[in-house]
Amino acid sequence: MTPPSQPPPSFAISAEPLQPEALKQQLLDGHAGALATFEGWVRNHNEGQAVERLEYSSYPALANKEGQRILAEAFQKFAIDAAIAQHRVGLLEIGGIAVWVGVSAAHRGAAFDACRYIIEEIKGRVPIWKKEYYSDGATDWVNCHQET
Amino acid sequence: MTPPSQPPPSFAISAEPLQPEALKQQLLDGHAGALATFEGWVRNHNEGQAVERLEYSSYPALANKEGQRILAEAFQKFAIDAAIAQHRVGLLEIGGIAVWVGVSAAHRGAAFDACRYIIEEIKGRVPIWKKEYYSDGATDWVNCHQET
Amino acid sequence: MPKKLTIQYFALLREQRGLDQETVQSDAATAASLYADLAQEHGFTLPTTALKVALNDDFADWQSPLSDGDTVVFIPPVAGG
Amino acid sequence: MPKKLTIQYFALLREQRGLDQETVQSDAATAASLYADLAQEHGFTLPTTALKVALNDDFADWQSPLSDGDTVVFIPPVAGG
Repeated sequence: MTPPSQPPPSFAISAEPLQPEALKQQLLDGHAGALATFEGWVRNHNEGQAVERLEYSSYPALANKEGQRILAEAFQKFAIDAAIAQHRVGLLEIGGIAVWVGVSAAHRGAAFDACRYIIEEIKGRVPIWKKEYYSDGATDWVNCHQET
Repeated sequence: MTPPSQPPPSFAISAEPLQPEALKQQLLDGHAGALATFEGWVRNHNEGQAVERLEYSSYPALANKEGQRILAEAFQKFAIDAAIAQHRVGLLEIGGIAVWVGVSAAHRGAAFDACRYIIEEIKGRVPIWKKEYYSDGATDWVNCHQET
Repeated sequence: MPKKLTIQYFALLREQRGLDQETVQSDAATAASLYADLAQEHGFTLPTTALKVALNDDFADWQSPLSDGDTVVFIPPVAGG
Repeated sequence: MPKKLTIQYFALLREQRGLDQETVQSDAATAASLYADLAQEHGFTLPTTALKVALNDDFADWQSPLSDGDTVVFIPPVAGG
């Protein structure tokens, strides 16, 4: 009945396809009762344009640092047992997994809240960029439309 | 770019171990960008008592009907593409998966909201019961302590 | 005239009754009065306030009239997930 | 005295600059003025209001003074997930 020791925050940028099953196994633990996960997949459209594939790139040194900070914040804010988040970089095809977040906790409320917190913060703060390749041959860096 | 036809609500009671990976594959779809899942595992303790194993039983005719209603409500309330929920019955060991819910949607907010709605309603409304077997040999039907 | 009713038991009520299902002849007009009769006879510990009731496999009101041939299920507090 | 600064480029800025990294000699006192100089020289389209800046691999203020040997990164709007 001793609570397990808290694992270190585990954030990673991966150039290889993400492995949700293997990541989930790392969260299994006799203590936890609830697992909330989030997966982001490459969609076949964005704002009305047909997307053929996506390329994610990152600023690795700062992305890893900021990702670890986000996970550490989640442990501070919510009563959770373990959390893992990974973000893919490189070229992804439609249906590929861009991001995976999993959180285990004794109770489902904390698992959901922490999972959602982590994905929202990753999307808002971690230096990762998305370039979309459209069916008509055009490309676009998402969110970079401002002009000086 | 045609939205996929909406799949029928898919709720099931299963006497066999749940297969999260296979269920997740059923939710994959070129249209969806976000997948939120919830898994409930058998915990090794409940209210301070060491739990050896659990037995879930259901009232199948009404449990299936109510489960399908909950999924249909989720489709009404949230902009989601697909949803699956399954609940295990029978004897489960520690770490076994008691319930699995997965929701795919174009956007993550709807996926999270619907996933949480479905698990909350299942826990509150679907006629499924849990009997806990403790290390000291005692047993208990969870939530059935009221006396006449 | 007594009605023929099928009663299915689940969870704690199944343990306390010692069987899954029975057919009874009853004069009870409503599910509430049927449960009161059975609780007294078999020593069920759950009050109706903790239970729900289903008639013919759907949730029903405790005051719904019972008809000959109905299947009645008293639903203990659920605990899924 | 001019400072020697390493600048790393990512995403849209990498495309607009045409390289990943460069070392420059600059008199710019702050990251803000360094970006203004580079944007003019290379035609960067993103305004500083849309960017963040990192010094030596951590987020920094645009008005932080630059020191000789610093690594500077201008961070376009992120779009992970």
